Formats: sequence, structure tokens, C-alpha cells
Amino acid sequence: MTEIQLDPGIDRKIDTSAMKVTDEVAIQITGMNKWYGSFHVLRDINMTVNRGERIVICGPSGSGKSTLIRCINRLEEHQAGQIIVDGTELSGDLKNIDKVRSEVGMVFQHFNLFPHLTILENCTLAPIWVRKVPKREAEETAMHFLEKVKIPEQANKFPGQLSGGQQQRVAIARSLCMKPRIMLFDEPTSALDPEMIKEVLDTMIALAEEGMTMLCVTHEMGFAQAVANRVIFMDQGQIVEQNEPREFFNNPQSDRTKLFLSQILGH
Amino acid sequence: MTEIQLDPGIDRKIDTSAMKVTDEVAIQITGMNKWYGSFHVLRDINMTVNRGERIVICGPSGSGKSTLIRCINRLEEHQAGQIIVDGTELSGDLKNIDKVRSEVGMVFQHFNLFPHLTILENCTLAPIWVRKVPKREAEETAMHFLEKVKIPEQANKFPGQLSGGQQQRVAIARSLCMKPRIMLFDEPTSALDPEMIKEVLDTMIALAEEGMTMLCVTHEMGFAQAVANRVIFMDQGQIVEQNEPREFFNNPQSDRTKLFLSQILGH
Amino acid sequence: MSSTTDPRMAETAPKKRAFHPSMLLYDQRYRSITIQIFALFLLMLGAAWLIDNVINNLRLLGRSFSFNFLWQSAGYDINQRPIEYNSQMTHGRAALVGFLNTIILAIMGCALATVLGVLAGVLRLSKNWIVSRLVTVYVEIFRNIPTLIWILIFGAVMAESMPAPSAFRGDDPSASMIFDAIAITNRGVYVPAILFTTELGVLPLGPISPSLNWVLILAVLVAGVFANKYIIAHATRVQNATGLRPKTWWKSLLVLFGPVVVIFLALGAHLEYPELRGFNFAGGTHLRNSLLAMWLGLGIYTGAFIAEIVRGGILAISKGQTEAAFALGLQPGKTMRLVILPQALRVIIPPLISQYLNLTKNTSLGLAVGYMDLRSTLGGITINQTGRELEGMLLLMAVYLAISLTISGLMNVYNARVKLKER
Amino acid sequence: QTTLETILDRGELICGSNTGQAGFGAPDANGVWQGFDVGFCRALGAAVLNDPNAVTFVPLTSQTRFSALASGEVDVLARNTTWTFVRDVDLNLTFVGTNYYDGQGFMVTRDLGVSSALELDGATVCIETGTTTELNLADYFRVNNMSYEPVPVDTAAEAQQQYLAGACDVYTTDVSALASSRAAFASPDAHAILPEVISKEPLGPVVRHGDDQWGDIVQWTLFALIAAEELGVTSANLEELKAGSNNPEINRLLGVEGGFGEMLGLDNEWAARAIAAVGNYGELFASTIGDQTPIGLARGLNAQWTQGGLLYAPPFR
Amino acid sequence: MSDTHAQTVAYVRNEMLAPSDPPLREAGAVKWLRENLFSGALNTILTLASLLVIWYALAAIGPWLLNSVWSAGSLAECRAILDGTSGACFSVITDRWHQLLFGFYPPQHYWRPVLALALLFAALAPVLFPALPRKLMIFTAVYPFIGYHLLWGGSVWFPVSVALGFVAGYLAYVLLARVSTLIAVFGAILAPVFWWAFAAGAFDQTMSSILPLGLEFVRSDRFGGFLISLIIGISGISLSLPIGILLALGRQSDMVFLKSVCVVVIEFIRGVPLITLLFTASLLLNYFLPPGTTFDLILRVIIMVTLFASAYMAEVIRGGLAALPKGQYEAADALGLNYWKAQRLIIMPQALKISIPGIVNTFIGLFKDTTLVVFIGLLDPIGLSNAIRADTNWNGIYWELFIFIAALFFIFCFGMSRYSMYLERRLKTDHK
Ligand SMILES: Nc1ncnc2c1ncn2[C@@H]1O[C@H](COP(=O)(O)OP(=O)(O)OP(=O)(O)O)[C@@H](O)[C@H]1O
Ligand SMILES: Nc1ncnc2c1ncn2[C@@H]1O[C@H](COP(=O)(O)OP(=O)(O)OP(=O)(O)O)[C@@H](O)[C@H]1O
Ligand SMILES: NC(=O)CC[C@H](N)C(=O)O
Ligand SMILES: [Mg+2]
Ligand SMILES: [Mg+2]
Repeated sequence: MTEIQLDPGIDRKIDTSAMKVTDEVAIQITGMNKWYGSFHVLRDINMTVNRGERIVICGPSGSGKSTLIRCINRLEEHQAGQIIVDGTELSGDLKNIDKVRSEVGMVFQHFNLFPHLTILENCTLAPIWVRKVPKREAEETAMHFLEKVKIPEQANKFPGQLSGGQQQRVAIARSLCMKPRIMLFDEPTSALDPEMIKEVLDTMIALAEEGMTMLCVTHEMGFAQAVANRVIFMDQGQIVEQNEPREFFNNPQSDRTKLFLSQILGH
Repeated sequence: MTEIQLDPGIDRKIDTSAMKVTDEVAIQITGMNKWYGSFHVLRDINMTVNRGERIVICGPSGSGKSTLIRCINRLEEHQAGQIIVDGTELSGDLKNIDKVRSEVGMVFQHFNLFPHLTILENCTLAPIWVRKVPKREAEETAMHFLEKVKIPEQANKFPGQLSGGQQQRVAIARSLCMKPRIMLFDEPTSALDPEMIKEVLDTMIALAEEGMTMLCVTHEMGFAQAVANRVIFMDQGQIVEQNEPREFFNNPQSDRTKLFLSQILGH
Repeated sequence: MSSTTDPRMAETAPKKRAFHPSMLLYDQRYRSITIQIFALFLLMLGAAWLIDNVINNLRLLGRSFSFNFLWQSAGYDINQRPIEYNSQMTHGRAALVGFLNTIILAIMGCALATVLGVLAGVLRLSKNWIVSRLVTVYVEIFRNIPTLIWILIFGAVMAESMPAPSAFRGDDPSASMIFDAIAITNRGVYVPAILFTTELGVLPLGPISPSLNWVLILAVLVAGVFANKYIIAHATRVQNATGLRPKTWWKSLLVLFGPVVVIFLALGAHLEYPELRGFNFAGGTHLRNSLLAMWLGLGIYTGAFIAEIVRGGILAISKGQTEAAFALGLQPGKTMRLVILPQALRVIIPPLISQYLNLTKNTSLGLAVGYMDLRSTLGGITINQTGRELEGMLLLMAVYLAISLTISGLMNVYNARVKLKER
Repeated sequence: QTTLETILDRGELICGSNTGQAGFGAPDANGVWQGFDVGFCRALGAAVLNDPNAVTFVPLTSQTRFSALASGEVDVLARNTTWTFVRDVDLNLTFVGTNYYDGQGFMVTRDLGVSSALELDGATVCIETGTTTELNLADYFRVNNMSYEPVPVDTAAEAQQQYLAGACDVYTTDVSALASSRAAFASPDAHAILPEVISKEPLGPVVRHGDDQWGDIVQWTLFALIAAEELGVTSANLEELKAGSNNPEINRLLGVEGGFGEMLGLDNEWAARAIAAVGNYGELFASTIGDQTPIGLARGLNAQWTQGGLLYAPPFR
Repeated sequence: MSDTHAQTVAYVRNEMLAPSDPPLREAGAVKWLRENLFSGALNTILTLASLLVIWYALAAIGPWLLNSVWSAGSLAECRAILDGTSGACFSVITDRWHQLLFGFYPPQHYWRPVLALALLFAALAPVLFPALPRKLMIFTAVYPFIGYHLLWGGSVWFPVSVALGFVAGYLAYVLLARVSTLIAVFGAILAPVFWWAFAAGAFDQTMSSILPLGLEFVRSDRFGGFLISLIIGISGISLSLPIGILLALGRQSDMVFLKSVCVVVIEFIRGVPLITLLFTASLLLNYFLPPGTTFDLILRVIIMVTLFASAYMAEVIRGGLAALPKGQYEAADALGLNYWKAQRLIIMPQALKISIPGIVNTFIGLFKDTTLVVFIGLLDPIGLSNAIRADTNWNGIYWELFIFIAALFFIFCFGMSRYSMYLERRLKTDHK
């Protein structure tokens, strides 16, 4: 097994002072199962995420990573088992769903910005209409987060006028504007050109440094090593292995994990 | 200034035996100026390329690199000054344009293969219709060059079925099939994933080894060092500095060059 | 080595290239001039040939080219008259009546097509298997059968399957009016008309002089729309300031319809019910078979196309947009209103307008069921009674062209306004 | 090129006909055109081309007929067309004569209980557009201070459809056409033609203005048929009379003497051929629309002047 | 397994779970019904409403259709057979079957349109199936003249003389191409014009007198029924494609004059209803032709319909052209292909491929629009239905005729649209 090199992008010192894992449970998943038709896509998922954890989920394509995190804010419905987010159980109850969704931010692979709204409007839409925040205030918050992701000057442009990396950072800012307590990322960098990946990873690291609870599907192993406190490996809809990153990369237990790691790190 | 590392791709020994610069002038550009509307994109370009030279052009985005090499085969019209390619002056005269274009091959950033034709057809199209070569012969030539770029087995596939690196190699083979005396490359590797860049650079090196006159816009500094006999740095539509590669990289003269090199090599 | 000039340059010093005739063929810059001159030449030749033929033919036929016939008495009656008209009035006036009938039909048709199309388009996306199948059947059947056949079928349904007015007569009539107000007969549908006890007179606007009552009502309605806009803007202001959006629907209803109701009452509006008198129903408004057949035929046919456009428009907005909105906590209703619709409309409206254009052009099929539109009056009876086919057809084409260009002009303005900004 | 030359070149006469009016002009089940107006065209075809079947019939609606004639699409229009001032003068057409003297009438269903046109106030009336009918109708109701609801239709067939379906109370057009329509109905007796005839409708063949030779041929073919009846020439005794008779006018008519055909630019047998093809006027009338046919029209005004009618062919002299 | 708690983070699954079946309510017919038909109050109402609609439609039409009469000589006879029950008289179709298909085309010549149609498929084959040898394209090019001759008949020399015009254009191009492509193009435009204007007539006449060959002539007014719809539709679409391409190229060109002419033509034609163009063809065309010339009404209609479709086609193709990346033009230029070669070899094949759905839609629209010719007195199926109704035997029959005509149009148009979908899918896959 080769020693893993960090992504060249992550070269600055990472400040781990706020990255503390608490004892408080943020997400609790118990015996969760999900089918698409008769295809059993998630099988007996059990997992607890404490507040402040930064979890990276990886695994081969089709292993159900996206499905898992989409279940957490109920973009997908699960059919058996229990998902409790911040004390709220996800079921058909629409109120609970709304509550969970406004507490959980999500960043998609393809950004999914609203192309007909400016960057600022993208960021203020949900606070205004969901959180009922006055517009002025929403805009201030939005500008605050846009500064944090380093693109305040783009506020009045439209998404189509930004580069991919910039768009993804806007997507992160947009989620943050809802002041979520948990952030989900679904391969946030895999649609980006190499130069842009760094911009986005930097933003995510900054977020981690502030103690955000994060679940991130990604294959950026440099990021996983630097930031995650736990790596979960999934295959065939199951959690096959989880461990803290250094152990996970250098001393994988299961054969599948070994095989997977050799593939993504080998070449 | 850091010592430049070669691109990891270029690890084999490069055979420079045929890479001889002759005294014969291949391209001669004198006092050339070009405007887009009222925007002065190329300003007083003077430059002579001898047969056998391998020139790398670099410079910040928008500095007019692409425009310059596109002027050389008249994909863009220049408004003042003179461009003489292989003894033929480029003016409105269509015959001259046709002549120059069939002597000068061009490889684009986005390959621009013809998606409705097979690889083989892509390669034989121009020889058959422009050079009036019999089909059989054109196909033989095409296979020869496809072998050279190491993808003869793909001849009957369609471009959409090939990877980016393979497509770019086909694009090179397609140009070569016209037996050009000069090849122009406009960022041939910048739309490619890292693994594929190597394949394409190898092909270009092989071409250089055979003594082809080449003008190449690229930011692959490893390639520039290994293959080029001259590096031209452009900024704001002007040639700011030119020199042989080692000198250019290790001892840049102008401040702008220094700044530029620090940016592309720094991170 | 630096970028100095080369001594060899002297040999190839620029020669002044004088103009040479062969450059017309071989030089990029001059060649396009040659081509265009050739095209101009061909065009002029063709035009001259056509004009010469027209002049010769007119001379041979002993005809003149003049639009004087428009001021001659028409002599024929038109059944559907949105403005005052009788057979003693001029051909020009008859043409105007036809034009208004065309516009009326076009507007009614577009409205029906839009309602049906949007409904069908949305239902076709419904998860309900049977509904989406049923709508698919509607769309496919109507799209793949010529509109003319539909018009004829609807015409035949009206004329063949509905009871004659006489069926409403007698002590034991075989047909009866719906709610004592609407009579569906084989000559069309009679519905109550709105009459006023107070007539304010007419607005003197040359040939078209609308009743002031209706002008007033329209004005109030428009004012209501603007007032409603203000109310919505106000709600937005309040929301911006406090974060809470006040409920506006009852205010909107009040502003939109309140004043209109008041005016109706003030002017003494009452309904005039159709009544069987003599051969036919009298009173009320008569929607003739021809109008109904055209309206249903064009509306339902075009509705099928609009359904596809709407469906496509909604599908074009990627699923990611909905998911992103959901993930932000927006409820489905708000997602539709704030995220999906604004984007879908951009996709939907341009093809929608071109469907409106098609429908408007198809109103010219009115002839098939005797609808007295512009083509039937100016382009039909007038041409026939006066023999001015050249002038009549040219005028007819000009009017349709003007309508089309106006509509597509508006569309271009819209497109330019909503275009998504991109790099 | 004159019209006659065109026709001879083409080897075919193109005749504008009705879109379908039983007895006057309609294709039968085999697509062969039959009828009174059609018969005239066949006579003309026989006269000019020596073949009554060398005639192509172009069905024309009331609206399209004059344009078709003016544009040269048809050589002659024989399609119950009324001779009016405007058509003759302003539309640059030439009416060569009258083959049927008619007037506009009204048809209603008997169970409507109407016995006079003056009781039609408020009725719904089916009319063909582009006809004198619609102009007369407007005038008639206006003069009598009555209102009506016009239902414009394009062809007689459509008018019948609407009328039978009850979409209009009244069908108005030339009385002859009413009779022909009624004859085609499933139960003709349920329909009555009202007594009022509100206009004069002299129907006749029409040609383009300007080609007098062709006009003469059409005109005198018509007169030949009428004169033949007056002179007692029938398709039965034609062969016999062609051998020569002691009536010089018959001889001139049948080309035995006088060389009239040549004066027209045809040959002398022209009239004989026309008569041979369809019979004389009376025979044509009787076989297509006369009282022995389903149409059952009486000769009335269309009797010879000698019989108290209006038919009056100028002398062949 | 138990909690994978953060503090005891390491966890390895040693044996994989096999997939299991979903809970019962997640599968089978129950689930399907629940999800698709009764997933909420609104949905349930919609389902019931739809069932009601279907029930009504079936109740209204079903018995009528099922109880139909297929053999009767007249409506009266048919009614007698039905004996007061409600039922359809499709016997009118069997009675007038040939007429509805061929109009009054001479029955002994029915083989001609049938053969023409069969040959049409042969001619289309090389266009539709790229696998066939390119040489067959020659037959495709010649087909229009064969088709014309089969349908109309007359002297063979007429279509030959028209075809020779194109040959003249081609020869002029080939000869002049040595001098300059531009001159060659001019020549290719002018040569046929001169040939047709001055030489074609004489050629036709002399050849006909020397060697009178040909099928019996059938006049246009004998054409009718679906034959006429097909003739107008097919010739309209095939002629409008090249004209549409030229108009689209003209509209894309940067030559101001040429461009504005194309824009005016396209916008004018798209701005007026087809019916006014048809009236122009039937009433006004003679004003624009030299005095005394008349030509066949069907040909005139074909010309107008072609113009009409060309404008729409031009817009469809313009869309296809716009969808092509600029790089394709540049690559063609860089390889030294000239404008026409680039268009023919690189641009058009791709642009047309992209435009296939649009082209097919235009075709379907055009085919449906052929029904408008009834307004200028051609006996298309609708015109024939009027004619049939004018016959005493069938006076008063509507629905059966409408249903038959509508069904034929539906089959054709629906088939076309399905075929275009198939084509789209096939063309997409031959890239991947
Ligand atoms: N809507 C759906 N209907 C049916 N099957 C689905 C659906 N969405 C996903 N699947 C299937 O579920 C499995 C898991 O999908 P998922 O997207 O969660 O995988 P993933 O681990 O995120 O893979 P990737 O790395 O490719 O994103 C895949 O086999 C996929 O084909
Ligand atoms: N067609 C055009 N019209 C107007 N301006 C243009 C056009 N093409 C390029 N430009 C402008 O000309 C300048 C030079 O462009 P060029 O593409 O040559 O730059 P470049 O050096 O190749 O940059 P890059 O590294 O981004 O490719 C840029 O500012 C660009 O915006
Ligand atoms: N009904 C008709 O077509 C003819 C009506 C009338 N005789 C006319 O010439 O106008
Ligand atoms: Mg995924
Ligand atoms: Mg560039």
C-alpha cells in the first residue's frame, strides 16, 4: 500500500481547534432499508453522527452513497427503519420534513443553482420564504456567507455568468444562509475542473474548522485525511467499514475496502 | 525562482537527432495587427519561424495567443501587416488561403472531430476532397498515422466512443494526413484529464522528433522545456519576450514574464 | 535571442496589391460582393418579369389596379356583427367586420387552447396512470388529425346532433333549456346577454365605436389589475421589512371584482334571457355553429400542441432544481411558484406564441363552416362580387402578415427580456 | 393564341361546372359528369372537337367560378350563372345567352307551416356565398322590413346538408336548383317551394371578354340547340335531315348549305354534331331535368317562344 | 450489529447481507394501484372522473361502432339493414373505397400510382438506410421524373427535358469549376434556366414527334383522394428540403443583401395562412405568368405548398445549424475544405441529423395541411367526402366518412412521428 499523498491543494495548515466532536447526537439511523421497486438499494444501515463530526462517505459507484445522504433530508423516502435528525424522526409527516430540511443544508454535485435568480437572490430565497427573515437581514446574512466563500463581488451576477467553482461556492453559501446545523455534500467537486476543486475544498475546510457537522460523499482522499474524523466505506448498499481516516487508509480491514483503495489511489 | 520540474509524463529520453532548425523560413510575420471591432487584439507582431523550429507560445488568458496562431492559417483575418507562410502571402485571395491551409495543420483545444464520421473517415476526408487522393491510398495514409498515434484499432469507431486523449490523438492524425509542413496546436491538452495529457504530449514529442515545424500554445512547461527550441511569451496582444526554454524559465527578463511564471509554476 | 526583425524581411517587403478584376472571384472581400450582385441581378430579373406579366395580364383582361371597391356598397349581409353593419354599408366596412371576427375567434381560440393545453400538459405528467394515458390519447388523436377535419366534425356535431329550436316549442317539448337560460340548438348556443338600463352612449372612435358602458367596465377592470399589482407590491414590501407576508388573496379579489360589480349594479345590469320567438330564439347572445365549430376545432386541436409544449417546458427544468429547492426547505407550492414556473415559462412561452400564431392563421379556415372572418368577407364574398381578386388577396395577405409580425415582434421583445444571462 | 386554338391544341374543352347539382351538373358514381349544363358543354365539345367526351369538367363553387374563368383555367363556364350587369361589364365576362330562365325562390319544410316568403321574418336562411342569391336576399328582406339570419355556405351540397339537419329554416337559391335539390332528398314531399320568386335569374354560359370568335361559337352552339327544337330537328331525325331537307334554315343549321360553320372557324357539321351528342334543347331538357326525370321541372318560361315561353334563337341566316 | 458510535468508530462488516424483497406494500399490484391511481384524494377523484369519461365515450360510440354495416349500396339500404338500431354504415367506405384512395384516376391505370409509391420506397431506401450502397442515390435523384411520368403519363420526353435542365446545370458546374467554383455556381444556376426557357420545349416537341413514347396521359382533375394528399405532401416535403436548406444558409450568411432577401421570404411565407397561398395558386398565379400560360393546378399547388414548407424547413434547419459548435466550421476550414464542401460533408449531415424531429414535424404538418386544397376545388379525401355526399345514395352520411379519413390521417401521421422518434434514438446510439 502506497503512502497516500495529500491533494496538492490542501497545503495550508488546518486549524483543528474548533473541530471538536461532542457527545450530542445529531443524526441517528437505525436499521434503515430502502428499495427502488424491488431493487434493495440500502440494506440495514445503522449509524450515529454526533454533533461536530466530519464524516466522509466513499465507495464504488452505485453503492448507495447518494441515496443514503438523500434519505437524511428525505429527498428519498426510506421504507424500513428509522432516521432521526436533530431529534426529529423522518416519516411521512410533512411538518417534520420541513423542519429537518431547514436544519440540514445540502450541496449537490451539479450545484443546482436557480439560473433565473441572481447569486444574492439565490441565497436569500429560502431565508425569506422559509425562515421569514426580513429581506434586508437576509441579504446581510447572504453577503456575509458570500464573503466567507470569497465571492461577494459576484452577488449581482447570474449563475450562468460564473465558473463552476464559483457556482459551487455559491451553492455552499446558499445552504449556509439557512444556518443549518448539519451539512450534506454529494460529490461537491466531481463536476469541477482541477483548478476549481481547490477553491471548493478550501471552502469546505473552512467550514469544518468552524465546527460544522458534515457528511460528505467524496473521493478527494486528501480532503478526507485532512478534515474527516471518520471515513465510511459503502458497498452494495451496506456500510462495509468505517474508521478514522489514518487507520482507514493505511490499514483497511475488509478486502473490498482494500480493493477499492488500491483502485482510487493506485494509478 | 523554483527549479522547474518536468511534467511526470515526459520521462523517456527524447531523441533530438532530427530536431534540427534549418535556415529556411517557414512563417514570416511582419508588422501584423488585428482588431476585433475597435479592440486591438494583436499589436505589431513580428516573428519569423524557420523550418524545423518548435515554438511554444504562452501567456495569460486573453493575451491573443489563440488569435495569433489562428491568423497563421487565416481562421482569423488580420487587418494590417503581412503574414507569409511557406512563401505564400495571406490576403483575401482564396487560392492562397486554400494553399496555406492545406500546408498547415491545426489541432484545436476541443479536438473538433466530426462526430458523424468514423475515425478513419475523419482522417481521409480532407485528403480525398482537398488533395484528391484516391480513397484506398488515403486510407492507407490514415492508418499509417493512426498507428503512429497508437490507435489504429479505433479506426472504425466514432469519435463519441473515444476518450478525450484518444480523440485529441485522432485530431493530430487527421491533420497529419494532409501531410502538412507546419503544425499549429492551440492548447491541445488543456481540455484533457491528467492521465490523458501524457498520451497527447507523447504524440507531440514524437512529431517533434521527426522534425516537424510546430507552433504550440500550451501551458505544459515540461513539454516546453523538453521539446521547444523557443518560447514566446505574449501579453496584451504583444510579444513580450522570447527566448530559448532554459533561459526563458530560469532567467526571465521582463517583470510580466516573471509574474506569469510564478503563477503557473508556483502552486 | 530576442524578438528583433529579421534581415531577410527586406526580400519579402509588402508589395502593394492593386485591385484586379480576378479578385472579384478569388478574393474573400470582393467575392461576397460578386455573389450579392449576381443575386440582386437574378432577383431584379425575376421581379421585373413578374411585374411585367401582371401589367400585361391586367391590360389584357381590361382591369385596373385599384382599391376603390372598398368604398362601394357591399350588398351582402353578415350574420356575426361585432360592430354595426348592414348590406348597404361598404365592402371596406364588411372587411372590418370580418377582421374583428377573425380577432374574436383568435382570442377565444387561444384562450381555450391555453386552458386545455396547460391542463392537459400538467395532467400528462401526473402520476395517475389512467389520467396520463387518457390525456396522451387526447394529445395524440388531436395532433395527428388535420384541424380542418376537426372543424368539420365539430360543425357536424353541432348541426346534426343538437335539437332544432322547434324542439323547444309546444307543451311537451323534446328539448329544454339549461337553467332556463341556455339553449343548445342545432343553430348554435344561445346564452343570456348582459344589458344595462343606463346607457352611457358610445365612444366615438371612427369606424369602431364601442359602447361606453363596456369601455368603462374594461377601464375599471384594468385599474383593478393595477391596484392588485400595487397590493402585491405592498405585500412584498411588508415581507421585505418584517419577513412575514400578509395574506392578500381577499384584497385582490375585492380590488379586482368589487368595483366591477359596483359598476354593473350602478348601470342597472341585468341578464336578457334567450327566448323562443318565431323561428328562432331571440334575445341573449347567439354563439353560432360556425363560431363554435371553429372555436372548438381550433382550440382543442391547438390545445394538444400546447399540452406538449407545457409538458416539455416543465420537464426541461431539471429535477435538480426541485431537489435543491426542497433541500432548502421550500414547500412544493413555493417551489413551483418561485423556482419551477419562472424557469418553465421561459421555455414554454416562445413555442406557445408560435402556436398562437398558427391558430390565428388557421382562423382562415372559417370558410369550411361559414364563419364570416376576414377571409370569408374580404377574401371571399367581396372578391367574388367585385372581381378584384388581385387587390383583395394582396390586402388579405397584408393584414395577416401584419397580425403575424405584430405577434412575433412581441415575442422577440419577451425573449430578449427573459433571456438567461450567461457567460 | 385564341381560345379556339388553345382548345384544338389541347384536344380537350375545359368546362367550368357545378360542384354537384343533380340534373344540372354532377358526376355519377363512375365519375362521369351528367346534367343539363354538362350537356351543353358536351354539345360544345362535339361541335368544336368532334367528341362530346373530350370535355373536362372542373367543379367550381360559386366563389371560385369567375376567377377560374378569368384566369383561363376553364374555357367556358356553364354552371347556373346569372347574367347580371356587373358580371357582364365590370368583371369583363361575356354572357352568350340564356339556357335557363330562372328566379330565386325559397324552400322550407312543410311542417314549418309557412306558405309565403313574407312569413319568414326572423328565419335562418341558408345561402351560397358569392351568388346573386345573397344580394337579392339582402334586398328582399330589407325592402319587406324583415330580419333574417344568414348561414353562408360554399356549395349546394353543404346547403342541403345544413337545411336537412335543420340548421336553417329556409334554403334559398334559384328555383331550378331548389327543385333539383329537393328531388335528391329522401322524402321530397316533406319540402315545399314557396310561391314567391323574388328575382330574375337568367342563367347561361359565360366566356371571357375579348375573344369574340370563341364567344360566337359558344353563343351559336346554344342557339343551334334551341333552334333545332324550334325547327323540329332531333337526334332521332338528324341523320335523315342531314341528307338535306326542304327547309333551308334546317339546311343552314346542319351545314348542308351556307357554310356557317366555316365562318365560325369550325367545319359545317358543327351544329349537327352538337345536336347528335345531346339532342336538341328540348331533348336535353327532358332527359336531364324535365318532368320525366326525378327533378321534374316544367318547361315554363323555358318553352319556345312559339309555345308561350322565352326561348328565342335568332335566325340562322 | 449495534451502534457504530463515534467514539468506538472502527467497524467492519464481515459478511455481506443479501438483498431482500421489499415489504409487501411496496410491491405488486396493490402498490401499483395505490401509487398510480389512488395516492390521494385528488388522484382518486381524477381516476374516477377518467373512468367516467371512458365509460361515457365507450357507451356512446361502442355499440354504434360494433353494430356497423359493411355491405350496402346506399344509405337507405344500410338503414334498412340496421332496422332502426343505431349503427355505423361503413358500407360507404367499401362502396367508394377506390374513389377515396385514387379519386377518379382511371381504374385500369391504378397500377401506376401503386407502382410509383412502391418505387418511392425504393428511392427513399438509400436515404433512410445509410448501409445501402451510395450508387442507389442515382435512382433517388431520377425518381421524381419517373414518379411524375408514372402518375401523369403523357410523353416521356417532357420529364426528360426537365431533367436535362438539371443535367445542364451539373455539366455547367463541372465545366466551369475548373475556372472558378463561384462562376461554376452561377453557371449551374443559369444553365438550367436557359435550357428550360429556350430549349426544353423544342426538345420535347422534336423528340415526341420522332419517337413518341409514353404512358397514357391522365389529367390532374382525375387525381383525388389520398393519392392527391400523398402526391402533394411527398413532393412538397422533398422539394422543400433543398430549398429550405438554401434559405437557411442564406439566412445564416453574412452577406447582408442575400440575408435580408431570405429573411423577407421566410417571414412573409410564415406570416400568411397557407390558404391564402393556395388561393394565390388557384386564382392569382395567372396574373404573374406570361399571358396565356396555364399549367396544371396540382403542380401549382405543389409549388405553393413547397414554398410554404420551405420557409418552415428553413427555420428548422437554421435551428440545426445553430446547434452545431463553431469548432466544426473551424476544423473544416483548417483542413482546407471550401464552403460548399464543408457544408456538404461536415455541416449539413450533422445539422440535418439534429433537425430530424423538426423536419418530420414539418412533414406531418404539411401532410395534414394538404386537406386545405379542398378549398380550391381539388378532390382530396375531404373534397371527395363532399362529392360522395352529393350523391343521392349517400346523402346525409358524415361520421363514417370523417372517421375513415381521420383514421387514415392518424395512422400516417402517428406512424411518422413514431418513426422519427425511432430514428432519433438510432442516430443517437450510433455515436455511443
Ligand atoms: N430513482 C431511482 N430508481 C431506481 N434506481 C435508482 C434510482 N436512483 C438510484 N438508483 C440505483 O440505486 C443504486 C445506488 O445509487 P446511488 O446514486 O445512491 O449510488 P452512488 O453510490 O451515489 O453512486 P455514484 O458514485 O455513481 O454517485 C444504483 O444502482 C442506482 O442505479
Ligand atoms: N470573435 C471575437 N470577437 C471579439 N473579441 C474576441 C473574439 N475572439 C477573441 N476575442 C478577444 O480577444 C482577446 C484575445 O483572445 P484569445 O482567444 O486570442 O486569447 P488567448 O490568449 O488564446 O486566451 P486563452 O488562454 O484564454 O485561450 C480576448 O480578450 C478575447 O476576449
Ligand atoms: N347557386 C349558385 O351557385 C348560382 C346562384 C346564382 N344563379 C348566381 O349566379 O349567382
Ligand atoms: Mg452519487
Ligand atoms: Mg486561447
